[in-house]
Amino acid sequence: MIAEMAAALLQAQWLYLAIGYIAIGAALTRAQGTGAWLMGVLGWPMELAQRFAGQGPQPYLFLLPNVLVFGLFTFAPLFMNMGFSATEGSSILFQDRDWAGTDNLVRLLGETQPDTGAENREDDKFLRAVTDTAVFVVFQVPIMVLFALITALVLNRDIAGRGFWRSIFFYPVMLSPVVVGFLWTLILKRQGVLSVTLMQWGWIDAPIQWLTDPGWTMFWSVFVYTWAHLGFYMLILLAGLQAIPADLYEAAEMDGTSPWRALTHITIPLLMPTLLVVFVLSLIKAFQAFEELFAMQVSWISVVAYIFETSGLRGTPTTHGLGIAATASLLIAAFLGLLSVLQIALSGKGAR
Amino acid sequence: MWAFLTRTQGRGRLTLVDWLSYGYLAFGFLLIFIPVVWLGLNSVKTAFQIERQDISLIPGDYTRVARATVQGPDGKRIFFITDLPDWVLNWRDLSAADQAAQDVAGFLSAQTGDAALALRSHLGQTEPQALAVIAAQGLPDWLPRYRTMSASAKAEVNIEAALAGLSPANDRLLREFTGLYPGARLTSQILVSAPDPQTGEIRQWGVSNIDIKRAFTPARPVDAVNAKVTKLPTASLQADRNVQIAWENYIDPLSGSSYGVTVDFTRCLTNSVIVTIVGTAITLLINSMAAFALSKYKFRGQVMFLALILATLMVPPTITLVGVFKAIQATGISGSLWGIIIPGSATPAGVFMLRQYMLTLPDELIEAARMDSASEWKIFWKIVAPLALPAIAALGILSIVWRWNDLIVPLVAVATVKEAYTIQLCLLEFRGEHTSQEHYRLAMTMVSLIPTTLVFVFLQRYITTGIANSGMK
Amino acid sequence: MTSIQLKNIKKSYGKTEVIHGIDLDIPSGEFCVFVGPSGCGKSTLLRMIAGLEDVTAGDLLIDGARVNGISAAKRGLAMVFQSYALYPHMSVRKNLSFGLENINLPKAEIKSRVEDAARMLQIDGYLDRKPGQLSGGQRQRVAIGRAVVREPRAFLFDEPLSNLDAELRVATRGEISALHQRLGNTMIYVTHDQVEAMTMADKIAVLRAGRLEQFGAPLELYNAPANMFVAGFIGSPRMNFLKAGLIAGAGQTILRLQDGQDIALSTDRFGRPASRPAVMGIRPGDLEITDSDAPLHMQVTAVEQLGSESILFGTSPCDEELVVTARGQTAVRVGDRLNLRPNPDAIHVFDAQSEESLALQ
Amino acid sequence: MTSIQLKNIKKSYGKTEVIHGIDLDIPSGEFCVFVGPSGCGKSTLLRMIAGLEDVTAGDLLIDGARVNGISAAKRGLAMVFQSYALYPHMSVRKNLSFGLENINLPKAEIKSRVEDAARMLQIDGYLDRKPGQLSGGQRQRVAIGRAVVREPRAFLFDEPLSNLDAELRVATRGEISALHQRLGNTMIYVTHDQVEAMTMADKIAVLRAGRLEQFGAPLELYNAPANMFVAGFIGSPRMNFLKAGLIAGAGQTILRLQDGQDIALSTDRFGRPASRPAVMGIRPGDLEITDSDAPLHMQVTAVEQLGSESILFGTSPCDEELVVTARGQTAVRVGDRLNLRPNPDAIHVFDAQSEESLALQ
Amino acid sequence: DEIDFLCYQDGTECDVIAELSARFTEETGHVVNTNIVSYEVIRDQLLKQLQAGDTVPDLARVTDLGGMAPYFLDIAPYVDSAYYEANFAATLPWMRPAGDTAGIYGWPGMGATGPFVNLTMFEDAGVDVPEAGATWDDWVTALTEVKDTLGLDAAFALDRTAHRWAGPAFSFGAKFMDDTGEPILVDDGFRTIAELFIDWHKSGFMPVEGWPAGAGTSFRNAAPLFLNGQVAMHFGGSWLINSYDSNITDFDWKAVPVPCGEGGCGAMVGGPAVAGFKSTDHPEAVAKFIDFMAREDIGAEYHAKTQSIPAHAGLQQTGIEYQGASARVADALNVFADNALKAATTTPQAFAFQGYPKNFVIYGVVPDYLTKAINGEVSLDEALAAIDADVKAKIAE
Ligand SMILES: Nc1ncnc2c1ncn2[C@@H]1O[C@H](COP(=O)(O)OP(=O)(O)OP(=O)(O)O)[C@@H](O)[C@H]1O
Ligand SMILES: Nc1ncnc2c1ncn2[C@@H]1O[C@H](COP(=O)(O)OP(=O)(O)OP(=O)(O)O)[C@@H](O)[C@H]1O
Ligand SMILES: [Mg+2]
Ligand SMILES: [Mg+2]
Repeated sequence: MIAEMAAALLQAQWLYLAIGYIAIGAALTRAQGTGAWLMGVLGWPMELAQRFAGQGPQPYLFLLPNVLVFGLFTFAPLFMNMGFSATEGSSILFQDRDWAGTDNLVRLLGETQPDTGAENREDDKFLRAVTDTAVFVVFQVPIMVLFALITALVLNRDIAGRGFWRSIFFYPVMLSPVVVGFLWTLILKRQGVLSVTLMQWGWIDAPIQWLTDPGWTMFWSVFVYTWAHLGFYMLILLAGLQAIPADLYEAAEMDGTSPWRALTHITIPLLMPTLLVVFVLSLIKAFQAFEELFAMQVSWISVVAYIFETSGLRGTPTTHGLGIAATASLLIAAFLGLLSVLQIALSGKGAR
Repeated sequence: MWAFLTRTQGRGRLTLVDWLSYGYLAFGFLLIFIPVVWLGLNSVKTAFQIERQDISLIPGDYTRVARATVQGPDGKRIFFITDLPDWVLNWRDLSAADQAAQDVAGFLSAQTGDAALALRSHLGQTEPQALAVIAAQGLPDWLPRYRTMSASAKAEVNIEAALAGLSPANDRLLREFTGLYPGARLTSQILVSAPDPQTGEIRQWGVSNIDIKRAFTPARPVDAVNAKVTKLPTASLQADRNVQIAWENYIDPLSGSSYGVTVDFTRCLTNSVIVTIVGTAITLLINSMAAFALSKYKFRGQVMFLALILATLMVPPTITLVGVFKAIQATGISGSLWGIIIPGSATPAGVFMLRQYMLTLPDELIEAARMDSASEWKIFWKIVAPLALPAIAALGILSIVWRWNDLIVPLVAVATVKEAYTIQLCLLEFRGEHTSQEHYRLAMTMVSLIPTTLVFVFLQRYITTGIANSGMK
Repeated sequence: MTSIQLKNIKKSYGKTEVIHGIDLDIPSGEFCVFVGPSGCGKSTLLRMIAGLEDVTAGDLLIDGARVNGISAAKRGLAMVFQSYALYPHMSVRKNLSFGLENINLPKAEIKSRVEDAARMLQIDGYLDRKPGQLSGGQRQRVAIGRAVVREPRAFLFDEPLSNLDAELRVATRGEISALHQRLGNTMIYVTHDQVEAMTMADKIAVLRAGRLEQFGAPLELYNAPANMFVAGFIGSPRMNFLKAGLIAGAGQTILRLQDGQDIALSTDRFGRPASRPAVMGIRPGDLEITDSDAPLHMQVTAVEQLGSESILFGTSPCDEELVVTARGQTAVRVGDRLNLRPNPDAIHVFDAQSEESLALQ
Repeated sequence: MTSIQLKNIKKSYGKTEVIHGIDLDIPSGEFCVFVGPSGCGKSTLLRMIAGLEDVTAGDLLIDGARVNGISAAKRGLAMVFQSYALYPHMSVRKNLSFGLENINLPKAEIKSRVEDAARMLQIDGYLDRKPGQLSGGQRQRVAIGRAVVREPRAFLFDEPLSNLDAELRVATRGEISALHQRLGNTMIYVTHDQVEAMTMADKIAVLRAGRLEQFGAPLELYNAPANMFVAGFIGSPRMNFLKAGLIAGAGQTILRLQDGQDIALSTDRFGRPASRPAVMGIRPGDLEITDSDAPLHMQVTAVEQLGSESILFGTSPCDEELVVTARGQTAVRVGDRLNLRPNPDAIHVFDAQSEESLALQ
Repeated sequence: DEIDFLCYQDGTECDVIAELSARFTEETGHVVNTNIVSYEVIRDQLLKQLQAGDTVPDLARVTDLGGMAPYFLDIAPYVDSAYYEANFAATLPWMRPAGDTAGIYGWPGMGATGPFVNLTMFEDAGVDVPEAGATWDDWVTALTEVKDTLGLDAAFALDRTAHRWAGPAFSFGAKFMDDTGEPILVDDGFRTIAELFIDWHKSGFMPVEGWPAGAGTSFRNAAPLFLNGQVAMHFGGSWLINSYDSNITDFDWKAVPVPCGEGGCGAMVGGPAVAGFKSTDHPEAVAKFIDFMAREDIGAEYHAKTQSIPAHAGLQQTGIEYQGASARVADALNVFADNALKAATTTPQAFAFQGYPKNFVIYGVVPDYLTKAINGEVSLDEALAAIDADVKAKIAE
């Protein structure tokens, strides 16, 4: 097993490069100390650079590895999406794609097909995804923020075993979205425990398709998504609550403030900046909702799921799917970008 | 203990709000752990139970009884065979080795009548016996292929002629073998006892399935032949369960012997461990380097870099997956573990969280170190990194969780290279297009939860304080 | 007008007792300062009076009524916190009126009270600002204003000046004194700065480790400290302490210093105590530098010239530390040997064992 | 031994200039204190000398060599920070040796230097503790120790005492003075506390808003402040300022106060200046309370009894504020009217316009 | 040479190929490295890898024949084309890129869709299983009776994809393809089945877990419904036989001939093929291996061991001696082979449609809109119009 692990990593060229790098470093830096020896040696190009070029370029060097990875695996794909959006064809190779200009935008949003002039259906699908997602967001975000707040308030009380409860509520955050979807599918499928238990209790007569019944699917989407993410926002809110100085409450007590008034007039207003952060973050997250819902096979299609499917990431791609999906993804990215600009603006104002 | 539980702000006894709070917490606790516990319970149910969507809390199958259908010249007979040994009843669940280990011939020779026919077919003896007869009697060599010949080919041969002159037993055998008679069949049904609706006497019945959602369950009495189906009220059924914990759901995939799945689960675990450890190490290194630059220097383009990193938060990788795929291909790291490790190693949330934390470290420390002739790199790893340890630890935990749970990057990086599969990819393997190894999937999902749960149990202090205090905002 | 009485008040956190039974009687209208080193229990005591902390044992009486179980809001006291504890999201006006709204006072009444208080404290110019937009001194005044508008029976201050810089601290302490003169309410003021205590208090309660060491007017504590702790704590620079033997002689009592010098003690002040090991205390300002012979000698180790006065640090022949203050600017240099004559009326004598003062009260 | 020279040093952050051209010549071995109100640029100046901040314009010379572009590490200076900036994750020993390891000194040498410094500063008892386990004063000494072990050409201190409580501050400032005496290195010390400046400095540089107001020995600044700012800043309580007219008469120059009282000025100290609006400055300790008639009168508004001295606050007839200190304990009450006689040798006169001192230098 | 073979399996196909490839190595010296992956990988990843041109296997077992046709290696230069034309005439065109009529692009497999029934349910309900040649009407009647008698939730399940739907649709006369090879989707037959289909869901004849539960173009497998005894009939395909055989122990089942209608007894054909890729460095070895697998004797062994239907005309004719196969497996294989043969004669559009390179567009579009109609979100007319329009648009692209 050890040998296997080693072999997996030590593909020859990496190994030699790494050994060379460390050897040069060891020779150059004459690093001392045992435990941290490696760290001392790792940075030899930076120390060399500082010796010759001074302190000026150092921050750029510190940023370099991270930015390189970001550039290659986040920004380059984003630019490729722009490329896909502006070209057409089913290939993912740019040399096999033709220039399309705004055709993909028309294919996504237009009333008629640019190629045939026939009625375009894609716009309905996309709008449907957008409206469904909007409905999801409109319910999910306030509900989650509300419950995260309630949980945080409860956990901010002087309650026995606070640390324990705090981590309990955080636990779902540690589960993979696929597992979350799977867990809840086990419970929610038609033959699942929930239906059967409710039937045994006589609350329902026939098993309910919780995940596909149009009346329930949104409820459970919101529920499960909230279940999975609540802990994270609860933690942020808790930190916000703990940042409120305790003597404010003592002052309020001296002022004869009732607990309810203390909550509404002191806690909530002071928590506002944190609440705002939580609100916007969860808004952005909710718009990106995909994996849990996909794993549960809910019967509505979120925007990201729409893009995922249309781009041909699953199943066989349609001729223009890639371009259309890329266009949609750019629209969504732009929208989310706008949201976060809004957040920065708002929180800037909140911080005064 | 009570004093501990009822301890409050120090003033007064438990108030209504306290009771409500504890109630809320208890409810939340149940809500959070029911699915996980349910998964755990299900993961030790037998494949059959899972397939049957048996939602009982108890793992283990009902007591079963064999129901035989035998078709002959004189029509169809449906009857039950009781008291079969387990290995006969579960014959088709046995591995080839286990099947070979049984004294099938001996068992069959002790059987008589229709039961013998049904059991012969059930135990897979029809074909070898028929082939032996064909060889012994010198019958035509197309006979073994007869039942899959095209209709036109069948028309060209004369089966009746070929079978003429065989002993009744052999005739019967070959007719069954060539499909002239439908094969005798044996299925296992649930043995229940319930009052006969007509007579009220308690009888034993065989039923296909107990579905408490249905008011009635069609059943046949075990002691009758060709009896009509009776509709029994489901509530009146009494069935025994053999509690049986299906550890093989765990053992088979982990030992690489799971039926119908070609994934080496230990390999997946190993890969995931490598990816998680190496990936987390790289993430911590390069993210803290970037965070250091962004928090402790003033340089041209700083705001732009920060904005870029924040912008990456806006772009879920799911929607740029084709591009990510191309990038991984282009950098030549696809198909190896590096293809999983590298793309995920720069995390915007991580950089941001570490930066926020590092901002709280006093600049004076860095200036003191500069006065102390430390190089910038040394300042980074000897002063800033150790001091940012709480945040780095928090990010480390998150990174472990992210890495362990990541599906998207492995999917685009190594989908066609099975040796490099991580655990999440392997879990997908249990969900085939046409067949589903749900029982393995349940068990392996449970296994996949172990590391995150361990991290959770042992590091929860760091998680909750670390994340909350690292300015994840 | 409100009197506050503490009767054998005790406080424990879990098993550790931090206040060990304090009796204190604060008459109506008095400005009482709790002073003592950090951790001695000043805040705890104040918070018990405020009702923010339970009283473990003993009785707390306000105007003669036992208030142990009564909630903070109902005691009718107001408190100014060290950090001011202003509501950061409310305007100054709202900060002032919040407590009044809580008790459902009529709007007009609230308005007039807030404006009166603001005018009095000269914060009427920024009633609509948020606390974050105010300077430290202004915040301080808002915090006081919030206490004032409630027209409380008594004011409680917990180190209200410790977040201000030196200059502002001096100015604000004058303002608080003036406020007390104007309102005449009972006030309890916590500080660990003896200068604040001396300059502001009608009565000072010196606390040490949860016990009351002395309770009295400032000059009473300065001139007649009950023990070495109070003597050392009150007065700056600190009182000099020299080990000595108290020898009850025939006609007079003398104090024999370690280097053998004798100092006669007046019977007026000390009566006729028995012989014992003792400690002589003498404040730096009560030592006169003289050319003629004198009972005390000092080798100067450091000189601090403050312009208006000079502080001379040194050691006695027996290596005990001595500090002397001299008016104006001095020509004394490090290394000089000085003869010092103590002002006989300012000599304090303490029992070496119990550290209690031997002076007649 | 190291001299430090500043030649027309300027510093801008972006477009705002915060240091407007400072010339200063700190001779080798001197203890120089930068003093001034908050935000005046003391830290900025010190950090420029240290090399932690770029010099925008002007020349910075150490031992005559221009060091503007040289990195902090290479200037051979050591700095003690206000917050001490001890590496919290390293033991005291490691804190001391870190800088030495960085310049790859031999192990044995490091060990001996660290131990010498620790012994000298009496921190050898807790070399293996982390800074978090030390008290404020101990941390302070570790910070100094870290500077000492490097055997720097000069020491730079940025308000090293401001995080200590009053008592410890007094003690530590003595220790730093002693350290200077022992080592003899050049030291630059930043503070905004004039008492610290007065008691420690060989030379004080008074800064205001990025400009050097006066540079000289402490008593020089106390006795002959160059302008009203320095006069007001140095000395405690603050110098009293009274508006007056300077009238150059026939034989003598007189200062006519607002209420018409005249005070004659000695030609020795002021020469024969032209008539002009002026401000008279007199320190609180230079006013004598007298029963006989005197040029100054004061209505007492507050009395602070410190035991060893009393501070009387009041207003002149023209409503100017006056402070008087009196030795010992006073019987003066609020509301009393006092006659005050200024010590003629201690009168300062400033031009009302330029606020410059009119005294002959 | 060493060649990399990317394979997915429904049962033991890859294992058997790997086993056979050892013999191939003995014969030719070429080594075949078989890499078994899940179906999703073949479906979702392989095409992109082919496009990106990196880390592509030399050959693979694939299903999207039309989509990948441009990347297939023409092995005609290395093999005897006549043998292929003689034995694989019906399936070879599926693998040819547009316009090509002569190239040999791999070793085609054969599969067919068709129904399985739960015999035990029929027995318990006392209903006779309709004979071969029975119509959909007969079946609906019989199944409804079973359902009602036994109190089932639903009687009939069909995987959610137009590939399964096509067979019944053919039966009702839907043409799918016109004579010129262009799709004509919505015609009278199509409308008839669509109407019926909606009714079947409304009446509870078909389960809500099936089509109504799916979203968009996603596939939903109905096999679990059959496996756990929720429905009496599952319209699946020949690839399920093995899985059913090994997983179903608590009821009797069998494959039955496709129900018939006015359009014939329609089943959809298809099947994975083993094909090489142009990008290979060892075209000869790849061709040799494909040729090896296409051999009659090897094919017979392969099909015997994997218990699958041969596409090889000769083997279809002579039949295969399925060793160790249970009677119901052998029977089922026979039934499906028959279904395929019948399709070739009565509903030839099945073959045309399978060879149509953009059929995957239709596979997704049809369920998408039909589901909407079933769930009442749109009317049938709207759905049909939308299907027509959307397919036209997508195909025109
Ligand atoms: N909540 C608490 N739990 C346990 N011990 C406490 C608590 N609060 C205070 N103490 C202890 O009680 C003693 C008195 O604390 P208190 O805050 O009253 O001191 P203080 O005189 O106000 O000091 P300071 O001048 O530093 O404010 C201290 O020893 C402190 O450690
Ligand atoms: N990084 C900076 N950017 C812009 N302005 C600055 C910066 N650092 C200091 N300043 C400004 O320069 C001036 C001098 O600051 P400096 O810190 O030197 O004051 P200081 O005399 O040390 O004050 P303090 O006694 O409060 O420490 C101040 O007005 C400050 O606002
Ligand atoms: Mg306190
Ligand atoms: Mg400063």
